[in-house]
Amino acid sequence: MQPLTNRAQAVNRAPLTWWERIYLPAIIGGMAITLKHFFKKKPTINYPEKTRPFSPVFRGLHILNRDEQGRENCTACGLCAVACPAEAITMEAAERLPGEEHLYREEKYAARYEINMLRCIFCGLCEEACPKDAIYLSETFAPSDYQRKQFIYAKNDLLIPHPEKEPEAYKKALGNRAGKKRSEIG
Amino acid sequence: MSRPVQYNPKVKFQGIPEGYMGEGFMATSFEKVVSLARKNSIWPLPFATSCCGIEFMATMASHYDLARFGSERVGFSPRQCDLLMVMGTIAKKMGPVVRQVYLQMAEPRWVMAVGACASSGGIFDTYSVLQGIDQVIPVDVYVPGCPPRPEAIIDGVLKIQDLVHAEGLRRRNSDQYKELLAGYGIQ
Amino acid sequence: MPIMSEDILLPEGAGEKQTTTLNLGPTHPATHGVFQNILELDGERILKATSTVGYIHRAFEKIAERRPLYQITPLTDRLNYCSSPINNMGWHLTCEKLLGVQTPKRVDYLRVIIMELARIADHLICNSIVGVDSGAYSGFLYLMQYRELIYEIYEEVCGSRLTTNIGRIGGFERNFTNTAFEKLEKFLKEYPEQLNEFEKLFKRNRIFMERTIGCGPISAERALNYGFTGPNLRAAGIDYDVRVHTPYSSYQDFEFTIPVGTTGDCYDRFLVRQQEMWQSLSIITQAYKKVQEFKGQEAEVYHADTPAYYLPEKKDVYTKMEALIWHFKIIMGETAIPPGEVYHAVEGANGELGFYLISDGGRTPYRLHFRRPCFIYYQAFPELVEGGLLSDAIITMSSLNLIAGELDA
Amino acid sequence: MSQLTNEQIRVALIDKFGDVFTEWSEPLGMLTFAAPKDMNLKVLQFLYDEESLSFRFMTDLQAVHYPDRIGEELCVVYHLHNMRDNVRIRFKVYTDVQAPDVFSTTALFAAANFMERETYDFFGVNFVGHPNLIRVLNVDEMDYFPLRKEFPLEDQTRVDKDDEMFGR
Amino acid sequence: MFLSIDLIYILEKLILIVIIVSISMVVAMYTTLAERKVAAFIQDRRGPNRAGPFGLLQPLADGLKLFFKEEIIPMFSNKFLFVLGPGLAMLTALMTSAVIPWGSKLELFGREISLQIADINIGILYVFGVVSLGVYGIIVGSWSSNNKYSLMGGLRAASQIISYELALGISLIALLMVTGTLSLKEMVLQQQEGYWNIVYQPLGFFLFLVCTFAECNRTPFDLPEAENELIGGYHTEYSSMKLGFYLFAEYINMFISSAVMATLFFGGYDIPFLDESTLPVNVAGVLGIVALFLKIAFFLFLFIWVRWTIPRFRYDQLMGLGWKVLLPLALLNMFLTGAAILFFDK
Repeated sequence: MQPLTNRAQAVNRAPLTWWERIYLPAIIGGMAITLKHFFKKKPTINYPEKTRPFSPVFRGLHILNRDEQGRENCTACGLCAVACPAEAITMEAAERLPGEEHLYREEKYAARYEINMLRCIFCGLCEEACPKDAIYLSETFAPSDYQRKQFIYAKNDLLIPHPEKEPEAYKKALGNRAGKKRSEIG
Repeated sequence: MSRPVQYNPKVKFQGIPEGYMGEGFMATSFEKVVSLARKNSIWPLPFATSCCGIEFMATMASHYDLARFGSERVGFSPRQCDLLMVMGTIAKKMGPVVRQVYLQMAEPRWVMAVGACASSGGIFDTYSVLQGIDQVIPVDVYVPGCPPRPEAIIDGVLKIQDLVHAEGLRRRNSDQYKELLAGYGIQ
Repeated sequence: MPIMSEDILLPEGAGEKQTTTLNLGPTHPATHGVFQNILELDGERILKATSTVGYIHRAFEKIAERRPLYQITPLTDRLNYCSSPINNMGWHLTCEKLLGVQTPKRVDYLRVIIMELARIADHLICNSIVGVDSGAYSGFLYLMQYRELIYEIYEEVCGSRLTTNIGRIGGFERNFTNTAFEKLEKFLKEYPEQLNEFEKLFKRNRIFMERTIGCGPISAERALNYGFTGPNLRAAGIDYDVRVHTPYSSYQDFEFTIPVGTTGDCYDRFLVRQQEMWQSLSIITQAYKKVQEFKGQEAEVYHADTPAYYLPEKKDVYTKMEALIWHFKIIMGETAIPPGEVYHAVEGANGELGFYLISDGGRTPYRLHFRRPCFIYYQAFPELVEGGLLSDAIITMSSLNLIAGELDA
Repeated sequence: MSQLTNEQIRVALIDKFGDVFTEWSEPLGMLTFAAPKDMNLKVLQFLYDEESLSFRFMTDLQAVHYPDRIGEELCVVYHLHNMRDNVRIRFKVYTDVQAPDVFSTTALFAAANFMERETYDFFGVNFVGHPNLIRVLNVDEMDYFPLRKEFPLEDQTRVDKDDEMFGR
Repeated sequence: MFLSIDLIYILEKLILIVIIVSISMVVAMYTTLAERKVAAFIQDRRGPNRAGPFGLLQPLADGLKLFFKEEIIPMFSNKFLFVLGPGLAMLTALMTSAVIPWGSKLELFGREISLQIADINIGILYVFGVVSLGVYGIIVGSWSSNNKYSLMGGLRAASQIISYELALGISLIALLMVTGTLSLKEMVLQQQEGYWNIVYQPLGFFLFLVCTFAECNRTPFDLPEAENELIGGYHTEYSSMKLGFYLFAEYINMFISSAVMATLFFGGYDIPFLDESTLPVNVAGVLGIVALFLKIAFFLFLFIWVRWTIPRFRYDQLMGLGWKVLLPLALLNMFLTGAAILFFDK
């Protein structure tokens, strides 16, 4: 068949020379390479003791955000559940009652918010879909466990610690982004 | 679009379920030695069907090196392995094969479902995919993620190690275990 | 206690049969998961092979009929999971073709960088697995270290390592960070060295050459007839490359050659993939240079200006009503999709990865068909291995780079 | 590079077969047409053999289910490629879902083997003359053709789903 | 005379046997660890390091685990042969150690103890005989497994060992022509006085080395096991300690082969550039053992190093190499040696 383009370039398939035919040069060359690696610095990360830095946009375990006064941001609009290709998010909305303004930022809130981590594929579409700055994926990977029922993460497990009641834990959740203003992070 | 929060500090973890533990304070030191040995010599059988298998390769490779836990002798013969790692989607066509492999393994055997597909079917809630391998074989540890990072897979292996360590020598003869297997129709 | 022969029920005619039937797979280590091959063996020579597939059939095409366009991206991740970005981009390009979205040059070049990285990640796995299946394991781990680096770049850009879900219709979800470019530079600097070393381990090693030369060959005519594409077709001697024939994502701006083989055997496939990795490296270098040439406002462009399909910025969503409405419309999949049908192909790591999308104007595709190169060329497998030895079949299988996810969809 | 235009292909086809073709269109530049289903093999053979056309590469073959088009519910779509001139065409045949018989093209394209099996598997199109028309992806015991529009996607045994609110 | 058996002599030999067998076992055990560690280092990894310091307890853990694993004997297999297989493999692997001179001698409790279990004058023939028996373990096990992969592994092992034994034997004949003795002890003594045999027989050594790789089923000749082709080859169906025996036998074989190589070509317990007779007997004995073990360690490392570097042959290529290359080379070597001896002796 004639060439279809003018960019074809045949690969080098030269037959073996006599020198190469006696097996040894390639074997010895290979052994030299492997010996070189023997003395090389190992890139291994001793995982449980040391961790590899995750990228700041890593898509791990979800976290439900609160605002500075500790009110939940989520308004139960349901966009995350719609966007979820795995249908892993279940939520029930409820109206905010008078006197609950310190708990919820919007008039509606998620009374129940569950994510099935075994279904979740960590695609990040929920984070993208959220119009209320409420759900984020974090740099924590979801830990393994022994029983399937353990993987339904309820609202309690997902909410970020309260910034006033548990300032320590809240700070930990913010990580090294604590102290930066929202606008700086963008 | 970077995010204002970084970690979820409230990761959930429940201890080893009942029915696994050794004989409590009755456990002899011999039993302890054996479970210690088992713990450090878990030979995995990678039942890698799709994406998670690729991450398992990364777990085996230089950066993560599963060998550190004594688990690098990846056997492909079910007779020789201790840990069945089911990685990737198991379709209904594959289900009987997984079960067969499990049956061929020698006791004590453990099963780890790696990734969303093996654990629950993941996004593939379809007519052709088994919604979790626990429909055909008992699973000891589930690793979420699609696919899980190598760290998460190692975390799963560590959980298995804890389980192996805690498990009594005689658990495999217990009524509870037999009941579990009978629940899956395994003699 | 020896078992008497009458205790064992033999199949009809087993006594006279001079051949062995061997079941290779689905859990055989070399089938990389999920292919079953029933081989009829005479000694170790394969007389007849019958392949069965479908062990991880996941009904992608059916799922796709229930999902708005952007939700199909995670599905495409799981087609050829060794190079998911190519699938993602292929899908976005298909959508853009249907929706009539024009992407800026910078987006094209960034896409090219990501796609070529994915091609390298895929080819390096394939080639090193050929090494593993021929018994040499170390080369595999040497190259895997650099795949980690590629994954780090992905992670920096999109937040995930393997199933990337990278890119959106119209561009990327965020701009590349400096860290990503630094890692890319590191990769460009270190990888060629390692690739050279890998070639030294295998390319002229007589044991490896004898294992692969003449193993699973296919002629150009047969390859075409079997619908081979990608490196496997090029190894047979046909310089067909979608990137050159129907350039997408500004591939026409790059200088690269198409490596072709002559006999289509495993060695040719190995060499073609090896050469393609070098070509990819050169394309990435060119693309990176072009990306760096964008200055000022232009250097911030990472998506097309299509408010109907690309999500508005988050801070606008929080504050502006109009942005919020668009946001809702896009997420709910209510933005207008023109009815029509489109076939778009990209050069996937395994060959022409095509998307045939029929839209009836609804929120989801009416029908979406993936042209999966693996699925099409796997049917040639029996023809490739018949007459060879068992070991040949295994090398052939790994050098075809069969990816179960793509094959079974 | 491309000397072969869509118009030429169209003229060549009409010259050869007369006016049997329907649905001529060019969505996004790709020539698309449909033919009566008995003629599919003849048309493909002509496209393959004719030197000026030489569509010798079968890119893709699958089917679409249109439940609303009574009498021609199933549409088998062929994508062909002429690599020399780099032209692609799309060719369709329609068939009745009650008697979905279409001639198999395996004799012409070896590539069609699995693709026809897949189409049979998904839609139940009966390819007459196919050497081994059995299911390829699904289990052999399956008694329906899952990609037809009337069949549900979900696995009916799933128990952990609870999304009445967003019931899809 | 006949009845007055030297009981202490028997005791001494028994103790020696126990020591040597257990040393072989320990060395084999730690060779498994070494294999894993060296493989890891070659591949830029760390290797097992959780069980004990630097993973030193890893082999113990593996052994203990295998010991307590369920035994599965497949249906439709010949149970007697199925159990016999690994036992035979282990036994033959250990038997060879009897004729290897592990050191010169030690003086303990006023007795002079020779560090060789049996100084039979046809030592090499014994080694040959036992090594050829070794393949029976594999064949018996593979046949009785009633598994096609196993059977293929067994067949490959049989044909491979038969083919390479020829070249091995002929390469040794050339060596024997140089040394003029079949006793291993005497060969070592000769080398202690003169040069190592490698000087006289470089080609012979090379052939011997290659054939030893084949005899031990090590890469590039590991076709009987060939993970990626035959899953586990002959031991596919084995679980628990029977598998352990097979894996162990391979490492013991490696150890013994290294010892044989060191003895035949590298002077055994001879320390280069040192006149042992100037040292006290015990010091010389201990140093000799150390020297021998260092040589063995080098060969073991070589085994492992090669395994993790090069790909394996295909079955027919392996046969071709054995019959068309190694055998003629061995014959040529024998011919040349003969000619040289004839020439120089005159």
